[in-house]
Amino acid sequence: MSALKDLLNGIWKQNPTFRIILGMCPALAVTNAAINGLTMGLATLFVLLASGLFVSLIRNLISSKIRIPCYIIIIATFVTIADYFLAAYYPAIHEVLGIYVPLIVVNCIILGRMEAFAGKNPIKNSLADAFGMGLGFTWALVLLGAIREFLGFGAIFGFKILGSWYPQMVVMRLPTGAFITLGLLIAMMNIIRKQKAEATCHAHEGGDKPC
Amino acid sequence: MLNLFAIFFAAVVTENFVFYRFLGLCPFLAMSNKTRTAVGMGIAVTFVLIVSNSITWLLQYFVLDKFGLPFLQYASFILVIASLVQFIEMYMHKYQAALYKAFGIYLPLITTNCVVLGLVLLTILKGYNFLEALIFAIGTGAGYTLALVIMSGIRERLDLADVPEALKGVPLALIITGLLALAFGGFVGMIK
Amino acid sequence: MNETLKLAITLMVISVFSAAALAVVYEKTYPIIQANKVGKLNNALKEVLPAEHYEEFKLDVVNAERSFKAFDKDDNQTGLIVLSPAPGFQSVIKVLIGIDTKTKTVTNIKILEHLETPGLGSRIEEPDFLGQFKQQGLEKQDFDAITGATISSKAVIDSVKETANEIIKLIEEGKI
Amino acid sequence: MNRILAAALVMAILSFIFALILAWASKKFKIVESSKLVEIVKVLPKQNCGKCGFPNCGAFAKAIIEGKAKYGDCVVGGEEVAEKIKEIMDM
Repeated sequence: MSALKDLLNGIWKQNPTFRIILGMCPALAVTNAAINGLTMGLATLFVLLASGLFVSLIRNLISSKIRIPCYIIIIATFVTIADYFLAAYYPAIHEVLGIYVPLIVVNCIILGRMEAFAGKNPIKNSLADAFGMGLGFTWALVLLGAIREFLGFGAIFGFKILGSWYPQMVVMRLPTGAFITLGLLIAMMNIIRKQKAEATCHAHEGGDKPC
Repeated sequence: MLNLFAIFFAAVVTENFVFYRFLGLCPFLAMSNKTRTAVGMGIAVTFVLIVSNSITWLLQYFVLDKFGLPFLQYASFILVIASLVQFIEMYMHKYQAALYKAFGIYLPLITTNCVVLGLVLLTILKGYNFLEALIFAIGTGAGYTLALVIMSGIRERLDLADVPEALKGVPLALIITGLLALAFGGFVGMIK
Repeated sequence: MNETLKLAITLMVISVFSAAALAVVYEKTYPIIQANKVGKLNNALKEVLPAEHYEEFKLDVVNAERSFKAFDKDDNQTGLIVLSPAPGFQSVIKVLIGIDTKTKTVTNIKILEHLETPGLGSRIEEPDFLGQFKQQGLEKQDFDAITGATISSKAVIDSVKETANEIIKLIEEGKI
Repeated sequence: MNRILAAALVMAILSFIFALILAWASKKFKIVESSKLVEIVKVLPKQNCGKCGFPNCGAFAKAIIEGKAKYGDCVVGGEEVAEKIKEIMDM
């Protein structure tokens, strides 16, 4: 069931934000609130799925020389179509999505996945990978958004948690807060991953041999 | 003339694309560990910025606006940028083989480098004329290279320091970028 | 030679296909989007300066993209509304400014359109920021910006100050 | 309807121009791998002695281009062959 492996791969082992470190621009720019992280993540998930499907469909037709221009045009086309579709039929959502649209076109994770995966694998796996990466990207953004919103506004998803006594850390709303929060988050992930690796290694080696 | 200098100075310092607008971060984090690759990436991106900004400016005002095709903006701009990146990829493969190998995936990723698309869209948004657009592109390229070089200088020194295991590499780079963003924040408002 | 030809054709096919798809979607959605915009504008006009009906007219003030006269039930003019674009942090902020021609003060302002960063720049839509412009004449010059969204809020403040002052002066000179 | 044609035409012309530029560039920046191979082999002593660790001089030349072998590995050729290979590679 390699498709399932591709799916889980994107959510934890190869998480786009914490492991592959791609898609940084949208991840840092809009995650000053959890709801923004969620919206950005889901919008990216949609475009990842749509372009993943299309790219893997025509992967044999495109010669490697011009694969990049072709992939990126497909992505840009899907994003523009989604933008106009939402503006016409769901204007309220479109208003919230406003700035995310151009940010999706330049989202490195999408072209990164097309280049690394969808362009080389059958449709089933490409969709699984796209879905996994989309989910991985979404929960990473929501976590980052929640932390920054909690420290910056004293609320999560808009619900006030810390009362007015809490001196809101304005830095968390600004670029500096985003960079430092994500840096510490990735460091934490590294620690978790290292411990887990050591734990499994000791389990196999009977605990005496160094890992 | 002053206005042109103001645009250039804003693009380099006060509204630096990395520290102020959050753009171009993927290659920035990846390519800023060695000064040589940092300068190489800076120059490559600056070349793409200048040429693509000029072409997209002409494309917007003489094609898209004239024939009423606003929906083509993203697709056509991206086509211009992607082709230019493919061009520079071939050039570097031939003449700068070492740098080409050092860039790896990050060379094609200049296509999605938010700085490039961010710049061309911002140029149209601000309604710059051709000369202003050119200065804006050069300033942004210089600003991006400046950010890369500062970052690589710091990271090369930090390679010698004994950094905790978990912080090595990207986490530390992110924290440094955060502090640099704070420092660059001091310049905001210098340009009225 | 044929190898590069094959490349050119693939690229062209994909570009043409994407252009056609975009054009079709645009043709179908453009009228609907315009209808949405008009609907949104009418609601905004009512919010900024409630009136019986509005009439668009050409006003040669520099940053007045569009301007409307507001009339009450028995058809005399109660005020006018101006749509003025202000360059924000990363997008153009379209500000609707309502001016009562009798008292020569700003009745209310509303942000019609913007693409500022959500949670930061987008806070220019919050009532307490917009509230500070209500019932302000020429005399009030300093308005407070929003922390973390200086560029966006200052853009709105400058646009309101410049446009409103210019129009109020025109009213005083009896040009409008 | 004409908007669709106009859009398709604009993108077609644009992609055609860039395809031409890329085609010209790929010719101009062509990495001449094969011709270097021939030149290196010409310079080698061609004894196929295998002292360099490769079955024959052709394999050794190929390894040089791929960076898998050092210029001085050709023991029979010695210094001046290494020098000539360096010239060809830096050309």
